[in-house]
Amino acid sequence: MSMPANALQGDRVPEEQKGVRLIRYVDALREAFEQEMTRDPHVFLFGLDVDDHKGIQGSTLGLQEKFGKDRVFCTPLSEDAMTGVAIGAAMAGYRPIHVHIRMDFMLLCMNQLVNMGAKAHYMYNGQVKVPLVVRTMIGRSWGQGGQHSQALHALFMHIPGLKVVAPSNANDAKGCMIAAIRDNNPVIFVEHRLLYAVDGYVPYESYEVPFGKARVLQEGDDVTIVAVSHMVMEALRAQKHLESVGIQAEVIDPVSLWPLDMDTIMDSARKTGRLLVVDNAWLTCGASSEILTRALEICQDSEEPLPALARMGFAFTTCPTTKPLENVFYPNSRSIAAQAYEMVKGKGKLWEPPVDAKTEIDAFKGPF
Amino acid sequence: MSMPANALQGDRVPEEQKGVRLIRYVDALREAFEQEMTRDPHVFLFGLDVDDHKGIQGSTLGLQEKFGKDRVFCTPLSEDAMTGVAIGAAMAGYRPIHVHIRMDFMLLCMNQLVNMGAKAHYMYNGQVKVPLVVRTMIGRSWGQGGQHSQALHALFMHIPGLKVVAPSNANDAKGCMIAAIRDNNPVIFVEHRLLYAVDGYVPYESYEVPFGKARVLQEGDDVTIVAVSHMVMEALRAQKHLESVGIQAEVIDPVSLWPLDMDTIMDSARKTGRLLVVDNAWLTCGASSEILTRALEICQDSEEPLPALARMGFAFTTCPTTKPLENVFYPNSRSIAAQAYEMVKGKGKLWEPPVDAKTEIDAFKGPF
Amino acid sequence: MLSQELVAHLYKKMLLIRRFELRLAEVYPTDAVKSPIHLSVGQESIAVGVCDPLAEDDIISNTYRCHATYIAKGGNLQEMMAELYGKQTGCAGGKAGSMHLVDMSHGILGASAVVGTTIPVATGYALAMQMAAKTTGRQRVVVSVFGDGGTEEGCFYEAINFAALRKLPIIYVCENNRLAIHTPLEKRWAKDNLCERVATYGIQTYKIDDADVFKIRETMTKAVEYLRHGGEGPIFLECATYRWLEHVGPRDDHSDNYRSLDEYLDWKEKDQIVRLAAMLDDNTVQRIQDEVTAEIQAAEAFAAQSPYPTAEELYTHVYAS
Amino acid sequence: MLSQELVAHLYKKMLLIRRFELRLAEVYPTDAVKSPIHLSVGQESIAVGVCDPLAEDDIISNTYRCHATYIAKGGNLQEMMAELYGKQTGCAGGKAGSMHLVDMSHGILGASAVVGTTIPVATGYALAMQMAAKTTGRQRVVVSVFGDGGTEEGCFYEAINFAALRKLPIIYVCENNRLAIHTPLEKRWAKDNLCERVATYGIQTYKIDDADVFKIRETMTKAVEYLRHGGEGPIFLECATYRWLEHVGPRDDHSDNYRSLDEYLDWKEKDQIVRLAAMLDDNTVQRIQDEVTAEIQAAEAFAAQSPYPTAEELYTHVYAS
Ligand SMILES: Cc1ncc(C[n+]2csc(CCOP(=O)(O)OP(=O)(O)O)c2C)c(N)n1
Ligand SMILES: Cc1ncc(C[n+]2csc(CCOP(=O)(O)OP(=O)(O)O)c2C)c(N)n1
Ligand SMILES: [Mg+2]
Ligand SMILES: [Mg+2]
Repeated sequence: MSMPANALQGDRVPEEQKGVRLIRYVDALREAFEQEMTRDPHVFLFGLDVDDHKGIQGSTLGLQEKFGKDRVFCTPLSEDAMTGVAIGAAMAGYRPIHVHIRMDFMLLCMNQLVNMGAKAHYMYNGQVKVPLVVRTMIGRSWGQGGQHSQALHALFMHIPGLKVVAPSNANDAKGCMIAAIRDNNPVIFVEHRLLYAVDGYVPYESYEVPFGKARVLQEGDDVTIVAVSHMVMEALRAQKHLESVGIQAEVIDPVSLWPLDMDTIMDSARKTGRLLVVDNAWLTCGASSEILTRALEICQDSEEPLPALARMGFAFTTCPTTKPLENVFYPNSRSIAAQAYEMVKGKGKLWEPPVDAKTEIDAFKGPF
Repeated sequence: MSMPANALQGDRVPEEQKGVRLIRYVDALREAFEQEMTRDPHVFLFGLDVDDHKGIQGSTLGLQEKFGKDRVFCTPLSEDAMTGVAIGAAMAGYRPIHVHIRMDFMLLCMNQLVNMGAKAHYMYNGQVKVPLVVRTMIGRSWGQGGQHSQALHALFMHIPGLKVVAPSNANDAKGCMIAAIRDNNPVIFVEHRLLYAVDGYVPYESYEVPFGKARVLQEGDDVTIVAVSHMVMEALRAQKHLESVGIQAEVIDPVSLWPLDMDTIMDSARKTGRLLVVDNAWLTCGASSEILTRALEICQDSEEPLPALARMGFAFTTCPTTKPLENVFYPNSRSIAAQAYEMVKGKGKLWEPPVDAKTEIDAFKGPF
Repeated sequence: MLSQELVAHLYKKMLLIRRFELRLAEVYPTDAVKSPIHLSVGQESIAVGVCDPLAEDDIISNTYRCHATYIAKGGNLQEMMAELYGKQTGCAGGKAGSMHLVDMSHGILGASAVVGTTIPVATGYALAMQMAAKTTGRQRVVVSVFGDGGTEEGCFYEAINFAALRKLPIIYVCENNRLAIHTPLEKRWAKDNLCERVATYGIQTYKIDDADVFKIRETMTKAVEYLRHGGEGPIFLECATYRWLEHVGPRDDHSDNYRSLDEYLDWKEKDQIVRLAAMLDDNTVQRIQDEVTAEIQAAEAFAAQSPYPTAEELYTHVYAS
Repeated sequence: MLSQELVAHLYKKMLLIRRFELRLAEVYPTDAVKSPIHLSVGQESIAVGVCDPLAEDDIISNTYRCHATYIAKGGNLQEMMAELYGKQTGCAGGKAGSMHLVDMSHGILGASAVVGTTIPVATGYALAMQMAAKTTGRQRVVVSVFGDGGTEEGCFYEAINFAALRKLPIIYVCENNRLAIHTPLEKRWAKDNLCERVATYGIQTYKIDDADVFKIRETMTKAVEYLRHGGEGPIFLECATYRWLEHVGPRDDHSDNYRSLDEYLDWKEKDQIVRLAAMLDDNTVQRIQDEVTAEIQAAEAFAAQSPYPTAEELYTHVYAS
């Protein structure tokens, strides 16, 4: 079920492609809105700050001018009720895109999302649908700290009725957004602040990146690294480190966390015999525990040998603001490479990968 | 790290015990409040309906009369702010017990619990503590339906800074509540409506059941069943079914879900070679995936053979109200026994256990 | 002057609600209805006064105490009874029960058991109706009903602020029975002046304190007409009322002594069903009573005969295709 | 008549805040401060007027825009600067940064980056202070400061209803700069009459629309005295003000054209720091400016010299023992 990895990170030029050009993740999102809002008059976009001159890091710039104040508008600071408003409008046949500038703020609207959004179609036996997109951003760096850096996708994966996607590159950002807008269910659309400025090859035309299909971003025979959201960038860098010592890592981006494409992940793990999941979140009851448990269940069911399994993610602490502590809070290309190295070479085999060139993390400047 | 299982379900008489008597789970809770409020004037209890004539199924009856309206009081319907109020009072050195009559309503106060309660001690570098108990009930049966039956402990296990306990019997209900009240962290105290009326032997005196220690409720050599909250009742019934066909199941109640006592679970799994986790919740990114992943990690680390692993829990749907569908939504003693049987006897070996005598599920009568 | 026709019409609606619910209370001990029932007995005039002026394509939204508005808005009675019985033919296939009644074909948005939740959802529906009217030319109106307790949830203020800001075609109706479960208003509201507070959002407010069905209907008729024809919403209506039976379940719980019997007796005197019956001739009353009885019996028979859902239905409608 | 001493005292506090923040803005491009700074430049008179009447054991609570109240309430300046530098000696050991300043020894409750969150928390602290006063005999007072945007969150209404119900010793202060990030009040409030709305809870309200530091201080002095000596809370204070710089970061962003320059110029004329300086003799002004400069330099030196936390500190204080 793997998909051709034909439009990836900015530093990977696709072999033969027409109708694409290099644009930023955030511009790819903007294009998705523009194309979908043009196509379907029921699509509208709202949330705090969507119509100001910064336009949600540029992702909503110009949309109000083009589609009017009825279809693009800001709201009061009322996340809970505004989520209910989005759900109600969705029940009425509209397709709202509700924007949160931080995933942390979604804790304010869990009731609407979980008790109404996720359940309405089921509880009312199909009498209503809730075609809702909830855009939400994970923050990082420059002292965002405990309340502006959380990645809470596991909370949503736990709930039947919700879908969760977390594209890591511009191509998937556009395609997943279009798919999310057309989906008849509430989709939690997880963006990452550090990905916004990253370029990728993106088709001009409109297209859907279907949910439930993982992407093999890099092939390799020695170890499978499944990475989520911004950790895909770190995993791709780790892959390069590993290559330098002769280890070929296969890097997989699940793209959609729920539905989850275990087939692609297992195909790879069978080949490499090693599966390392790097979540951009806490581990406990997280996406990483789910992926590992599913791997386990699949192997047991088919009585095949279990690959070596491991997971990495945020430290089990609140995210501190100061850089030296933030640095150890997150997995990075070097800690990922070291972990993969040990999985390949054997327990206790330690290796310190070289320091990366300047990354999007270093490049990020505040205030926010 | 296992604890002596000296005070269990009502149908198990402890061998030699003084100073205990058989009381209901709900009365054990009430006794914990009374003893702790007598001991420490900083403990107070509040929430919707705590002072009405039904007294939260009896668990708070008489407390306002005894401790006054300053220490036992009801609130407006404002879960979000009331949780903040509890956190603020806790920061000021008080020990609030905040009551929610449904776990589903905690979705309204996730922001306060996760963004403030869980983080304050860390984010303010130890300058404040948040000694808060959040009582919350899982509902079941008699048409409670999608919004009155959720068990959301996994959402809280995911968050650093919170503790989560889910006692399944009267003795643990009292001891865990006392421990929770004395704990200097926010503790999510998970109760289950169907356990309230179940009797257990409970000491008269005050005692703590420490967090992070699982209980072996029943010893057995063939399969380990770890069961959460009300599923402990089902697992104990399943154990009896299994015994009737010569299979000895070891039944373990983690009691506290975070911190989690993997030592006791692994000791048992090593002995039986089989570990079945039965959660009283959804599976995806749930307590069951966490326990299985930890088991896997431990075995890989120590290079020991992996036991057979499996999990059961709620169907991945919203809970329907009608009985025939509710019956298939939950695991039960028979489905648990059948699963354990297959783990012991080999894949494809099916067995249909006998029907139980009348259980607390059948005995439960509405309206709520 | 009130036409006999109108009186008969409103009488029948209120009677249908009351008889239906009292029949439920009667059946309840048999466990045929395994659902937590929040009855509106005594409060029927609000549902009827509120829903009568609505067109079929207008929308009503409510909480768990939703039998009355479901019936008043014209929801299918047989499907309602079947839902309460947990049957496949129920308005939600047996998956929802009493607290989540829904009938989209009659403009009845699904109810919710979580207090307050439906207020923003109804508001969002009104936003959609405002958008839709720009192309259809017809302004459909949304009514959001909730209890006094519902106004204590923060989302109520968030929702009405937004509705007022966007001038949405929605009417908020607070059924103020001064109780949240057993807790009186005095223990929950710092001050009893909801209309005054809501008015600070620039919202038109109306307060009706005797549950007079004609007053409620008239106020609603004007409000609906106003919004239908370009008037700027929202509009807020607070209706005092009294819950005769227990919060949830079939019992009269006055013996539990958490509320005053005098108040009950006062409200019984204002009972709109008795009042309207007295305005009609005996034959009409009899005819209506018979009709109502027959409808309820038919609903009961339908529910009883209907099959339960099959186990596979557990997995239908988890995701919409 | 205002004593010169008082004028000098208030002037110094306001100047310390402004100079500290402007120095931050200056340092910011060096990346020494890797923290999102929400400056209060232009708004200082509120923090100073509000905090001056408080005793050391009274409590102030605030949002992410918390530098001004931290300083005005007497928070440790060196630890504040060290916190902004991410140093181990910071008021929160470098774990909190600009948005979560805290100094419990001076009654400064930890600030929060999530709008609205601290309002209920402060309310709970006031509940505890009300309980404590019954044994200590001394009523400590809590002040909860938030922006105009904070009043749009439902928890604000939930909290003030509860505070009014329990008559808590808390003063709510809304710093109304009419902006939430770049969004003007008009796009967020259905109607601009917050005090009127709050009054419907039976809460005393005061509105000060020129940011006059003496007026604010006097209103607060009366409010604190009232609550200290058995008066029933809560009390609500709305203070109009104007944010001179960008929402977050060091820049003057008037060139972004989302707000009117005229308003800015109007407010600059009301600048309390200029006003109070003019009320003092030149020597005093000079002396105070020198003191302020020295304090800030000392804080900067302290911050610069302090070590960063060690990696192990990542795992301290996850759980309290
Ligand atoms: C968010 C939430 N909190 C608490 C409850 C429990 N509860 C169910 S009904 C009710 C009382 C609601 O009172 P009101 O809104 O006045 O409606 P009424 O029952 O009087 O019609 C409460 C507290 C709930 N269902 N949802
Ligand atoms: C719950 C929440 N929603 C959104 C944000 C993003 N945000 C940060 S500051 C701000 C504006 C708040 O305005 P106001 O309360 O008036 O305070 P001011 O910045 O003007 O002092 C917003 C929307 C947030 N931090 N928290
Ligand atoms: Mg009520
Ligand atoms: Mg503001």
